[in-house]
Amino acid sequence: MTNFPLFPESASTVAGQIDAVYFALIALSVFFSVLIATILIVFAVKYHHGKQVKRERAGHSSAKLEVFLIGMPTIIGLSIFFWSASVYFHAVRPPADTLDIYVVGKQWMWKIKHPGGQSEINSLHVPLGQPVKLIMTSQDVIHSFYVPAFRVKQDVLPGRFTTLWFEATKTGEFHLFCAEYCGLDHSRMTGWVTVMPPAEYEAWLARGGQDVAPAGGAAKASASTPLSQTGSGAFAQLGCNACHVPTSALRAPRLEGLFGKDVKLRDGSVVKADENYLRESILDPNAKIVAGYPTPTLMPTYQGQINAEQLIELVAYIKSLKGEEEDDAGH
Amino acid sequence: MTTLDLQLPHPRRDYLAAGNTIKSWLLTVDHKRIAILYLISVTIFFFIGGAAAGVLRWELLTPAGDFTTSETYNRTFTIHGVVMVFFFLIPAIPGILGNFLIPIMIGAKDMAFPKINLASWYIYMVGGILSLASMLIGGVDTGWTFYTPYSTSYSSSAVVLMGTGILITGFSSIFTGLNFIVTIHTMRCPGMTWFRLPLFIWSHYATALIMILGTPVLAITIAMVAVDRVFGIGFFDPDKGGDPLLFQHLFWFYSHPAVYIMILPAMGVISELVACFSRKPVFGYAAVAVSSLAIAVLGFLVWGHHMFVSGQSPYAGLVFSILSFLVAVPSAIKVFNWTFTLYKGRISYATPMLYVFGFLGLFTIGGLTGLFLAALAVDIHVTDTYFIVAHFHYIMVGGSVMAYMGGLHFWWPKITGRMYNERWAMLSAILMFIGFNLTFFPQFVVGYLGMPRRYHEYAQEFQVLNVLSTAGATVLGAAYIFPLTYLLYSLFKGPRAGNNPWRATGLEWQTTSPPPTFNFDKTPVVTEPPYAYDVEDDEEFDVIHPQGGQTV
Amino acid sequence: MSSSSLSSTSAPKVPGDPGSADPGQAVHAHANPALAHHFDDLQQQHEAHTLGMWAFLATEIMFFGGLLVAFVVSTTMYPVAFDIAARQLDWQVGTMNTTVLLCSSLSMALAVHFARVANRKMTMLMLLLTVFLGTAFLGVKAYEYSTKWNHHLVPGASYNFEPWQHHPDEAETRLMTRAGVLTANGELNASALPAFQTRTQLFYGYYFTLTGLHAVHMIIGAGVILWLVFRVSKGQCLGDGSNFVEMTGLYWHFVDIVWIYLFPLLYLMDRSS
Amino acid sequence: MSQHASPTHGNDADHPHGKPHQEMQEVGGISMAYFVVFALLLILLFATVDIAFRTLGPFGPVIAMAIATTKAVLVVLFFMHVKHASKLTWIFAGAGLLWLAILFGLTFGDYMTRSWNDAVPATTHEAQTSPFTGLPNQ
Ligand code: HEA
Ligand code: HEA
Ligand code: HEC
Ligand code: CUA
Ligand SMILES: [Cu+2]
Repeated sequence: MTNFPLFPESASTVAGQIDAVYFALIALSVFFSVLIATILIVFAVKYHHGKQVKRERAGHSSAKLEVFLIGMPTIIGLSIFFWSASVYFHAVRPPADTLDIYVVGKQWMWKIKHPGGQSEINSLHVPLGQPVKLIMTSQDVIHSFYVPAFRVKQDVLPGRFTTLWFEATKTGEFHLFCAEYCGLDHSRMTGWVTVMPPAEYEAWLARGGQDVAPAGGAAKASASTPLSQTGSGAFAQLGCNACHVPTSALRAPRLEGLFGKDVKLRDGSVVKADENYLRESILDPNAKIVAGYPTPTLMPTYQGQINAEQLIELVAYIKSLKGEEEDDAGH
Repeated sequence: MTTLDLQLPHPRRDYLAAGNTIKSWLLTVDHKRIAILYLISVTIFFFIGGAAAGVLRWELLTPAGDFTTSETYNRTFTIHGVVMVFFFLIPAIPGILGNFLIPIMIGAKDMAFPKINLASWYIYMVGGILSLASMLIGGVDTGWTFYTPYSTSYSSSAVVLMGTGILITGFSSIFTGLNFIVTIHTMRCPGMTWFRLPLFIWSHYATALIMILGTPVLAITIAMVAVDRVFGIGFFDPDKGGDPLLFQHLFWFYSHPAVYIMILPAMGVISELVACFSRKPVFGYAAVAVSSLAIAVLGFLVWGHHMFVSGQSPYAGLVFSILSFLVAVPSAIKVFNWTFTLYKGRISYATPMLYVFGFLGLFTIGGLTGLFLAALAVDIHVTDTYFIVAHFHYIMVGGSVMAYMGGLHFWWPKITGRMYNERWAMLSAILMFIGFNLTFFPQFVVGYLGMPRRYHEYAQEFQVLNVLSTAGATVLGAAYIFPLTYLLYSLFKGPRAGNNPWRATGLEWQTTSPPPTFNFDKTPVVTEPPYAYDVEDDEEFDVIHPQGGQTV
Repeated sequence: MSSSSLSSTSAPKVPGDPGSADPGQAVHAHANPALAHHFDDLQQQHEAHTLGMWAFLATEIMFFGGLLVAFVVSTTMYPVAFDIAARQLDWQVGTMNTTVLLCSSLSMALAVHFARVANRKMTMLMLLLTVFLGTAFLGVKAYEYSTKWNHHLVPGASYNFEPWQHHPDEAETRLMTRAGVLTANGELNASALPAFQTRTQLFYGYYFTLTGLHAVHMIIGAGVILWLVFRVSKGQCLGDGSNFVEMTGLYWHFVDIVWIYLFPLLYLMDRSS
Repeated sequence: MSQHASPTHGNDADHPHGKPHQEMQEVGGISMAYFVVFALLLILLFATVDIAFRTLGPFGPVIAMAIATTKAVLVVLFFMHVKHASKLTWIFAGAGLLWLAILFGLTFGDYMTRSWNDAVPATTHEAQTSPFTGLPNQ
C-alpha cells in the first residue's frame, strides 16, 4: 500500500490537453461549490432565526438576475464545450502517419497483432514518439480498450472496426484495462502497454515480439511473418487473386492504392475506403458495389468463412498494396 | 393562527382510522394510504439495495477478489443498480410524497383515477417481486444497463425474468405519471391557478411528463431484448444483423430522462423546505417552476452523452455534448434561486433544513461533475470509471436521497400525526453527510486515476482510496439504520405533532394531521400565491419543545 | 398577521362517520350515479377522462415508436433483404384486413355517437359490430401467421426462407440477385445464403413483433368492448355515463391508426417492378 | 362548493363538454362527417396500394407515409373528435408525435453522420511504407 498515487501519470500527447480541460473544470467546480457554500453559510448564520437583523425589503424575484442566471452558465458551458470539443477531435482523429496495430477483443483477453506479424496477448508494445493507431474489433461482446495513462478509451464492437490512436511520450509500463462490462472476468481483461524507445522497439520486433531473444540464435531474424504477408497468403488461399489481379479474366477492381481513397459506387454515392469499408466489401460485397461493376457482384460473400483475425490480415494486406500510379487505380 | 380551527372535535377520523384490517389497506383507493403502501415497500427495496451495496464495498476492500466470486459480484452490482433505480429511487418521492401530497396540495379529494393509483402499486409490487425472484434463481449479471449483445446472446442468467419485472414496473411508473398529470390539470381547487401551485407540484408535473413519454420506450426496448433472447432474432446482435448501438440509443432515450425522474421530485421537496425554514417565498418562483419543465424537455435531447466512446458518430457526440451543457442551465437556475431564498430570511436548522443544506452542497458537486462528463474530451478518459460512479451517487444519494429524507422528516408529522426525536434525527443527518462524502469523494479520485467500474478485482495502487470508501459506506449504512429506528419508534411513542408544527403555508398544513379521508372538510379556495410566509414571525416551532431539544 | 395563505373562513363542519362521509356529496344531493365521488361535476370528470386517455395514447405512440425507429434503422441497413422478405406478405389479404379495420373504426365512432344520445340498442349493435370486425381482423391475422409458419418464416430454429423455390417473379429474382443469393445467371450463391437468412429473419422478427403487439392491443380492446356491451345492456354507460364508451373509442381508433402505418410499412414496401 | 364550476374552477379545459359541433348535415341524427371520413379513408387506402405498384424511386415510401399520415389525421380529427376538443388534448396528442420526432431525429443523426467520420486521412496508405510493413508478392 505504499504505492498511493492521487493523479494518473500522463504519458501521451493528448493527456496534457485533457488534463487541462479537467483542471479548468475543477477550478470551475471549486469556484461554484465554494461560492454556494459560502453564501449558504453566511446567510444561515447572519439570518439565523434568533438574530435581530434587518429583514425588510428582501425581493422575491428579479428578472434581471434570472437573465443573468441563464446567461452566465450558458456562456461558461459553451466555452467549455468548444474547448473540450476541439481537444476531443484532436484526440479521436489520427494523424496521417500512424503505425497501425490490430486489436481483437474477446472474452476475456486482448489479442494484438503488429503489422510485422508479431502477436501478443494482454500486452502491447509500442515505440515512443510514434503515433499509433489501433484498429479494433471484437469476437463476441462489447469491450473497451482503455489506457488511463494515455487518457484514451474506445469501445470495441463486434461486427465492426473502431479505431483509437495515441502517441506515447514516456517509456514504461502502463495499465491496459477493459472498461466496458463484458461478463464474468471483465475485471481480469487487463494487461500492460509497454512503451519503448524506437530502437528497442525495433529490437523487440526483431526478436519476434519476445522479451528475450528466442533460444536458437537471435540471428534467426523472426519467426513472425508480417501481417500483410499472412494476409497475402490468405488472399491467395481464399481465391481473391482469382479476380483481383490485373491478369485475371474476371473483371474486378484493382486493390492497389485503394485504401484511403474515395470510391465511387454504382448508385452514384462516394465512400471513403477505410477499414470498415474493406471489411464490408469482403463480408457483404453486395452492400456497396463499385461503379462500373454489375449487380449482383461477381465476388462471393465471405461472411462466416473467415474469422476476425483472418479478416484483419486481409485488411492489412490490402492496406499494404501501394498504388503504382495514383491515377490508374481503376476508380 | 391557522385559519381552519381543526382541534379534532372527533378524536379519530383521519385516513389512518379508516380501517385497520389488512384488507382495508390492500384494497384502499385513498391516495394517502397508497402512499403508505409505497413507503413500506420502497423502504424494503432500499435496504435490499443497500445490503447489496454493502457486499460490493466489502469486496472492494482489497484488490484481490476474495470476498465474493466475480460471478456473485457481477450479480450483486446488477441487483444493486436495478433495485436502487427502478424499485427505490424512481418510485420513492413520487410514490410516497407525491401520492400523499399532490391531491392535498391542490385542494382535491383524491387523485383523478384512484383505482389506477392502487393498480400502480400492485403493478410495481409484481414487477419488484419478479425481479427479486430472478435474484433467487441465480441473479442477473448484465449491469443495470443490459448492454447487448452481452445481455441477449452471451449472458446465461435470468435476464428475461428480470427484464419482465422492469417492464411491468415501467407500467406502474406510466400510470403514476398519468394520474399526476390528469390530477394536476383537472382537479385543482378554485383559485389554484398554475402560478399559485407549490413548486413541489410543478416538479412532479415535469416528472410525470418524463414518465409517460420516456418509460414506454424502455418497455419496448426491454421487450425486444427478451424477444431477442427467446427467439434468437437479433435486433441488437451484430451476428444476426442487428446493431448494439441501436439498443444503446433506445435504452438511454429513456434512461437519461429517467435520471431526471429521480432528481426533479427531489428538487420539488427542496423548494418547499427551503421556503418554510427561511420563512420566505422561494426566490424567483416562476423561474424555478419553469426550469422544471425545461429540464423535462431538454432532458430528452441529451441521451447520447452516455455513448461518447461507444462508436457513435463523433458528430452526434458533438450535438449531445452541447445539449448536455445546456440542460445544466435550468439546474443552475434552481440552485442559485434556492440559495438566494435564504437572503434576509429567518432561518432555523431543524432536521429537514439540515438535509436541505446537505442536498445543496452535494447536488452542486454531483451536477458540476456532470459537466466533466458532458465535456467530450474528459469523458473519453473517465467514462466507465469510478468517476461516473461517484458522479451519480453524488446526485442520487447526496441529492435525491437527502431530499427524500428531508421531505420524509418534514411531512412525517402530517403523514403520521406524530413527531420524531429531533436530536436523533439531527445526529443521523450529520452522520449521513459525513459517511456519504467519505464513501464517494475518494471515488472521484480513483476514477480519474483510471479504475474502471464493475471491477471485481482491481490494481494494487487503488486500494487506499477504496478502503476509505468502504469505511465511509459503513458509516453511511449505520446512518440509515437510525431513521428507520426512531421513525418507527415515533409511530408509537412520538408526541402528537399538531396540525401545522412548522407553521407552514400550503394546503396540506391547513387540514388535520393526519388528514381526513377526503383531505378537507370543505373544498378550500385559494386567493394568494404560495409561500406567503411572514419573515417577522419569530415564534419557535411548537414541535421542538416536547422533545426537549431546541432548534438551534 | 396570519401566516396562512388561505382564506377559507367558515367553521369546520361536524364530521360524520370516520372515513365514510364524503363532504363533497352534500353538495351533490342528487348525486349522479355516473359521477365518481371525488369529482365535483360531470364536466370535470369528462375532462379528466379525456386528458387521461390522450396522455395514455401519447405513451402508446412512444411504445410503438421505439420499435418503429428500430425497424426503420434496420430497413435502411438492409433495404434489399427487407424488400424481398416483405414481398412474401400477401398485400391483398392485407388490404382486405385494413378495410375491415377501417369499418370497425366507423362502427366504433357510431357506437360513441349512440351512447352519447343514450340509444341503448344501437350502441350495443355498433359495439358488437366493432368486436365482430375486430375478431375478423384477428382471424385473418391468425391465418396469415399460420401460412408464415407453414412456409418456415417464423423466426427461430425452423426459419428457412427460400423464395427461389417458389417460382419467383421477375422483381423477386432481381432483388435476390441484388442481395447476392442468386448469381447473374440465376444460380444459387451459397456463400451469400447465411447472411440472406439472418437478414430476412430480422425482417420477420420485426413483422411478428409489430403485428403481434398490435394484435395484443386489439385483443385488449375487444375485451373491453365486450365488457361495455354487458354494461350497456344493463342500461349503463349511456348519456352522461358515455365517457367509458368514448374512451374505449379513442383507444380503438388509436390501434387503428397504428395499423394504418404498419400496413404500408410492412406490406407495401416498394412493390414496383 | 358549487362555485366550483365557475370560472375560478382551477382546471384548464377551454372547451365545454357537449355534443360534437354539428357542421355537416345529419342523417338520422348522425353527423355526415363520419361517413365522409370513412369514404376518404377507403379512397386513401386504395391510393396507397396503388402507388406501391408504381415506380417512384425514393419518393415511394415518402408518399406512402404522407398518405398514412393523412389517414391518421382524419381519424384523429373526426373519429376521435380532436377537431372539437380542448387545446390541452391537442397538446398531448401533439406531444406524442413531437417526442417521436426527437427519438427519430437524434437517432438518425448518429446513423447518418457515421460515414462523415473521415478518420482515415487520405494519405494514410503512404504511411504503409513504414519499416514494419512488408510488401510481399509484388
Ligand atoms: C439523478 C440522477 C442524475 C442527474 C440529475 C444527473 C445530472 C447530470 N448528468 Fe449524470 N448520470 C447519472 C445520474 C444523474 N445525472 C447516472 C446514474 C449516470 C450513469 C449511468 C450508468 O452508466 O450507469 C450518469 C452519467 C452521466 C454521463 C455519462 C457519463 C459516461 O458514462 O461516460 C454524463 C455525460 O454527460 C452525465 C452528465 C450529467 C449532466 C450534465 C447533468 C446535469 O443535469 C447536472 C446539472 C447540475 C449542475 C450543473 C449543478 C448546479 C449548477 C451550478 C452550481 C451552477 C454552475 C453551473 C454552470 C456554470 C453550468 N451524467
Ligand atoms: C438510487 C440509487 C442508488 C443508491 C441509493 C446507491 C447507494 C449506494 N451505492 Fe450504488 N449504484 C447505483 C445506484 C445507487 N447506489 C447504480 C445505478 C449503480 C450502477 C450499477 C451498475 O453498474 O450496473 C451503482 C453502483 C455502485 C457501485 C459500483 C459497483 C461497480 O461498478 O463495481 C458502488 C461501489 O461502491 C456502489 C456503492 C453504493 C453505496 C455504498 C451506497 C450507499 O449509499 C448505500 C447505503 C445504504 C445501506 C448500506 C443500507 C443500510 C442497510 C444495512 C446496512 C443493511 C442490512 C440489511 C439487511 C439486514 C437486509 N454503488
Ligand atoms: C469472383 C471474383 C472475385 C473474388 C474471388 C474476389 N473478389 Fe473482390 N471484387 C470482385 C468484384 C467484381 C468487385 C467489384 C464489385 C463490388 O464492389 O462488389 C470486387 C470488389 C472488392 C473490393 C472493393 C474494391 C473497391 O475498389 O472499392 C474489395 C476490398 C475486395 N473486392 C476484396 C476482395 C477480397 C479480400 C477477396 C478474397 C477474400 C475478394 N475480393 C475476392 C470480384 C472478386
Ligand atoms: Cu472486456 Cu470488459
Ligand atoms: Cu445522462
